[in-house]
Amino acid sequence: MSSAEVRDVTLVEAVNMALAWEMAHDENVVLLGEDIATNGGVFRATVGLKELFGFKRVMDTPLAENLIAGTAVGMATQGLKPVAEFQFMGFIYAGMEQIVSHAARMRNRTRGRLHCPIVYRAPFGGGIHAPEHHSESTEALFAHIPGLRVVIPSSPQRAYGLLLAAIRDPDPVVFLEPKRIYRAVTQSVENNGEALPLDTCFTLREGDDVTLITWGACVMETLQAADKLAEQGVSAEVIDVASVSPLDRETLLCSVAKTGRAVIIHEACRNGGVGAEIAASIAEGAFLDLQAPVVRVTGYDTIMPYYRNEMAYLPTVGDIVEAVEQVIAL
Amino acid sequence: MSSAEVRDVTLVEAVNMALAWEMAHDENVVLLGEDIATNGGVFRATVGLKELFGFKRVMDTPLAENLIAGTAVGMATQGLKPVAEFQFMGFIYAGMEQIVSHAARMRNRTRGRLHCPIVYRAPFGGGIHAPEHHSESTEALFAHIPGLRVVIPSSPQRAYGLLLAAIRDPDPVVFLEPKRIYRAVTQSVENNGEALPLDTCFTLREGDDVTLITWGACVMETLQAADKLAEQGVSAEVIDVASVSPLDRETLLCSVAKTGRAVIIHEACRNGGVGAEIAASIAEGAFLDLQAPVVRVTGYDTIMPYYRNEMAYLPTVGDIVEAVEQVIAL
Amino acid sequence: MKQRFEFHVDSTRYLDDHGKPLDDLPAQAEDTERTLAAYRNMVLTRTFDAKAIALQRTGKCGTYPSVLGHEVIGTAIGQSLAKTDVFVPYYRDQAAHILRGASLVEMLLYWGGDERGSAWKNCPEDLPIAVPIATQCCHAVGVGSAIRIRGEERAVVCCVGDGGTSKGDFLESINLAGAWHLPVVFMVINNQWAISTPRGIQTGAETIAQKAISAGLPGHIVDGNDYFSVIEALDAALERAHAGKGGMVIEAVTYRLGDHTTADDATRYRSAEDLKKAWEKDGIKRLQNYLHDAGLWDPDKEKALQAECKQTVEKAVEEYLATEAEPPTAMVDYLFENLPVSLRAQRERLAAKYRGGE
Amino acid sequence: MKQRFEFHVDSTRYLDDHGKPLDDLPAQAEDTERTLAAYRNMVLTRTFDAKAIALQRTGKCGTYPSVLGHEVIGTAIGQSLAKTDVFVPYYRDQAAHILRGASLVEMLLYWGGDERGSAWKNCPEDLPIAVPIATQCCHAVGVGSAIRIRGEERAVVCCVGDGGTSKGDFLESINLAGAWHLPVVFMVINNQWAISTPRGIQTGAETIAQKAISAGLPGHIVDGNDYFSVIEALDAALERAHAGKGGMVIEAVTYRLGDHTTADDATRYRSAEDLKKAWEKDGIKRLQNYLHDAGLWDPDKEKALQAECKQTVEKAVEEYLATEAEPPTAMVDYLFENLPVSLRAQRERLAAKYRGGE
Ligand SMILES: Cc1ncc(C[n+]2csc(CCOP(=O)(O)OP(=O)(O)O)c2C)c(N)n1
Ligand SMILES: Cc1ncc(C[n+]2csc(CCOP(=O)(O)OP(=O)(O)O)c2C)c(N)n1
Ligand SMILES: [Mg+2]
Ligand SMILES: [Mg+2]
Repeated sequence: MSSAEVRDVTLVEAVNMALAWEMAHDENVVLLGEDIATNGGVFRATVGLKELFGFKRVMDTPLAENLIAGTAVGMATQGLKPVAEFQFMGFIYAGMEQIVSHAARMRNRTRGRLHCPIVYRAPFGGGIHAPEHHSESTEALFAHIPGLRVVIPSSPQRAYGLLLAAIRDPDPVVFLEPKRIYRAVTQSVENNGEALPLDTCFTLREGDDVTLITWGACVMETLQAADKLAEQGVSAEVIDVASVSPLDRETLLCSVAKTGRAVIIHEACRNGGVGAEIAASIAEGAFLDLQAPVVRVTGYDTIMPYYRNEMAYLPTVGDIVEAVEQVIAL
Repeated sequence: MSSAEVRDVTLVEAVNMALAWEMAHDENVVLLGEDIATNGGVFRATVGLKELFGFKRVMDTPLAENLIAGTAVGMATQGLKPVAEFQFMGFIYAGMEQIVSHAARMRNRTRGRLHCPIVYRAPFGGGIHAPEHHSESTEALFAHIPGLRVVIPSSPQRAYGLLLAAIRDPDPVVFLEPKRIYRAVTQSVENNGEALPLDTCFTLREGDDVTLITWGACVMETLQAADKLAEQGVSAEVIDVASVSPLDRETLLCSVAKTGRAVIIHEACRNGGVGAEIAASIAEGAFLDLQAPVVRVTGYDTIMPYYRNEMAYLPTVGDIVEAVEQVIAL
Repeated sequence: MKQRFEFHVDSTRYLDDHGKPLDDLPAQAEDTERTLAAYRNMVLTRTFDAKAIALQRTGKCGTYPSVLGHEVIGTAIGQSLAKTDVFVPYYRDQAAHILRGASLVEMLLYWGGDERGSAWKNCPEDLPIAVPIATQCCHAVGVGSAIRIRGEERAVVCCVGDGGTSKGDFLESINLAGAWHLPVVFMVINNQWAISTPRGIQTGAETIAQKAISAGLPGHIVDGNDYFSVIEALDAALERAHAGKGGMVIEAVTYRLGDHTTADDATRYRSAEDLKKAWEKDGIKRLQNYLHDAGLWDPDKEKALQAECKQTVEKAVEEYLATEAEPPTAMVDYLFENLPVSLRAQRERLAAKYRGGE
Repeated sequence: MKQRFEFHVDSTRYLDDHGKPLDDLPAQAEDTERTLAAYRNMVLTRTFDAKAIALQRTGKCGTYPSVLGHEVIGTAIGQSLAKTDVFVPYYRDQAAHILRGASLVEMLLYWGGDERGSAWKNCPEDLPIAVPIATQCCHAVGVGSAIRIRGEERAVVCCVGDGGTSKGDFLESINLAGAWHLPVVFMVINNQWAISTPRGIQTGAETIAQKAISAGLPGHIVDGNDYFSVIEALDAALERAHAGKGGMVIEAVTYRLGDHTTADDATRYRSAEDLKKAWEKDGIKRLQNYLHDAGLWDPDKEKALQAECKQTVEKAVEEYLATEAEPPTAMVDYLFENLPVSLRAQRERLAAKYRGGE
């Protein structure tokens, strides 16, 4: 693995690359989860790592998410940097008590004596025609918990750089991987071990008329909507929030100060989603700049339907364009 | 127990009254939880009920919140109406998977064949000088879950009427009891089995200059702030949201249409709290009415400190007055 | 001063790999009608299974978990449960569902991505499939509690995989069944794998049945490919439960003959050899041999049964494929008993957007 | 064909209720220095405990869980653990903390509502108290995993109450310890109560130690008021663990002699009679009697020890009471290693609001 290697990779391959890099450079990095070793993960995110680093550092666990979450806490107090995989975000709930009550609190509780440099990885979001509970996007639950970072990459490059940052971060990170775009595109990624900053939004496209704020798989539809809007003569700034908590409000407010309009797009249901916090922050912090209300384009406030109707749940390019037309009209 | 009985009771006594009433009138209502039978609950909310209704309907469980949450689901599918107690909200997380993935979904999953008329009760909030994890107010986590109702009483009368409504509701309700005001005041409550509506805000005081929106124990400080503001000539409308999900946006928007200003007060940390959803909804729905940004007075985005510093975490009357002065100045 | 507390679990097996009795058969073997019905259900289940996989491969069904290797166990469950009992399945219980009355069409709808697949008109009290592993165990003890509270003579069978026995839900639930003396029979289907994770990684325990000891419940092991040992154990466990004598844990040992689901490729993590050996223990072939030897079965009967099963499955597939998707508004219509005001606008938006299909 | 799998757990006891040997004592009894040190620690713990309760009653400490009845167990834990081992406590392990090096002042700060009470400079690798019941069991196996990964000869003792053994965390964790062969000794402190819930409601199992069988671990029962049986079992378990032979579950049977915490009133749910009987088994008095009979103790020594303990505790209380609260800004300063930008304004607000104290 040379530091100059550049590869065209998908998002999930970039995850694998980042894990391999960091494991090679820091022996404290260990992986645990269901089916991650011999099978390489149900999405192949950890494929080949057991062969490179052995069963001691790539651990297939018994089937118990609470145990996975809590074992990682114990490991972390001993100076390991565990990267724990939840097979799907829909199965993270059994691990909530350990994540909320321990991973997020160990540093504070011990006044810095012990801390939890854990990454909790989980594929999230819908649109892959999977059974019930395989389509969750409940990032808002974790974003509300002080002491956690919640990071969501939306491209191979950001997956690589943000995962490296997450592993190196001395505090727990919930790292959610948009599985709908795990293999949607390839991007050339330089395998150089360079991390990207956490706590920072990424401005993917600059524009003057409206700020489109999104993260995860919806970045795809949002960029497509921006293209359509450009055809209509509307110049949209597109921001990938990436770190949904702690939130980089500065970048968002600066953008809205320029455009005067904001549309937030996310796949999670609307009520109490991360979009609510962003909308509230903008409405408060950019009150005098806003020329139209901040509008949210989101999933419905219901359970993601099984696959025959799941596309009807997800926000579409058309929904985004329509919302922008609505705020532009004001 | 006669239907005409009127008693001066505290909030926690009103909870007990409502449970007793409904158990006497509906044999499908059963209680389960830790220490609720012989001991009558650590806050005495279920005291005397085992004596009235027997161990078959008032069940001390083994110490396992996941089990409590999931057993209630199974009971509900058989037509029982379980009221399950979590001893403190800080211990509800182990029950998250059952609440989120099953109680909230059973009706939808079976297309109405089975459903979950469960009430998950938990004392919540800080300020009682208890150890770590005894001061949680993470109502936002449940408010974000489609299929759940989240109801929070803030007076003895509302505790009585809303708990009756919650038990009778055919769908799962997370019923959070503000333990800081469990015994703060007494109110005369008529033990007549009359429920109050869910999904409805309660306007506690009418006013013209600003809308103060709150729930739970903060209702106390908010009413005190409204008194102070009245002395300063500011007329504040005070709304107890009570059902934080599904949210009664109409009442909130109507009030803001009148006052042009809103301050939201809650004890939970700010980032991603229910206040964010309310602020976002008002900023969107009352955009043209707003004369000032919607401001939130909340706990800090951190872990509730142990008791020596817990009062420094909680929103104070002064904080609320200051926030109102700020929005009035605009 | 020392004191010793002793515990044990037994295992039983009646038929060898070729269907030859190893021992005196249990009383259940005398009921040839029931045994023949069991065999027919196993063949129907396997026929259905092959078709469902084929549908998935051609894009006509979603991810589907093959029941190959579980047919004997599911069939015995379906037979031993009384109509008024409650079945709490996991996701690989097709053989039992058929006997309980969940239709083949409903099963296809479920895996085909349609919520109506759990509407089960014929077994309205059975719990739907719980996808999050082992969570159904808590439901089972909840149902058992309701039965106990009401003093009914009913019982519950709850299925869970070997993987599922590592999760707190299973362990907490068997503990409650023991503490509250609940009429719940836990059927652990130990098929040696949890996706790619072999049984040996789930636990250091020699058997899974011994987990019952932690709950003060009896535990028992059966050969999951031996119809007689499974049905005998289940009949006995349910008799105990119906008589108010409490629950138990049965470990049925088998082998997952297929991939974990159609999304999995088991050749990545297990050997062709192991699989071949497991096929030699196949419980359907074994029962067929037994019936043959007993003069109860012949190639003509087999041919007729195969044809009949094929036809039954084809008919169900036709009906499934002809079933139109629900309107998208269904996604909000079953969330609460009554649509909350806050969802009305969203429902209207959905209705408008998909009027005539977008 | 039947096969039987057999399991057992043993219980040991050496001293009767009055401190008279019932049997040959274990080798540990020959180490009189260690035994005397144990006795002293028990008395110090009980002295501390009484004072902490008094402080709470007078408003100078928060809710506090009395250690009465646990002193023998905690002391044996503290003695048997090596300095380089890791202790994973629950909230009633005062006797062990003292030996590990968490100071009395720190303990008072903790229960007095000050996070610095877990800063433990002298035992920096020990885990802090985990308030959510049984959750620490998962941490213990995490620590054990780290030890195994690094190939170290260290071990972990993890405490949990009888109530805690019903929660998935305990059951999942012992299973992992068995599956991964981890050097973790689970010490179940069965004091018969979980707040108001008696042991009999937690589980239908005859013993708690038998839960070990579900995980393929050895289980053992000791009399928690008999210093020799506890220390022997712990020494042996830790020797096994250090030698890479894996973990085990020890059930130490005792009785919670106090209220659950100062917020509880145990007379509501248990009889004075039971409590009186339990006092007759008190492990401190028992060891005192033993030492006396062995000519190792006398009333003068007792008097001197009591005075010394009182003084030690008084000194700690003084220091505790003189410790000023942290500034409110501390609530954000330890959340992350570096204060996130998004919290800066909140920190400034806190600093401004409480400058000079509001
Ligand atoms: C809580 C949870 N975690 C993970 C998964 C993903 N998953 C689905 S099936 C499975 C393996 C289950 O194995 P086992 O219980 O042995 O049943 P089997 O599939 O072998 O019949 C896993 C890990 C899940 N559905 N639920
Ligand atoms: C997950 C969780 N649920 C409930 C509580 C409240 N609670 C504190 S101590 C306790 C009883 C614990 O009993 P046991 O484990 O036997 O320990 P003991 O107090 O007897 O030492 C309970 C229910 C808690 N702290 N954590
Ligand atoms: Mg399996
Ligand atoms: Mg106890």
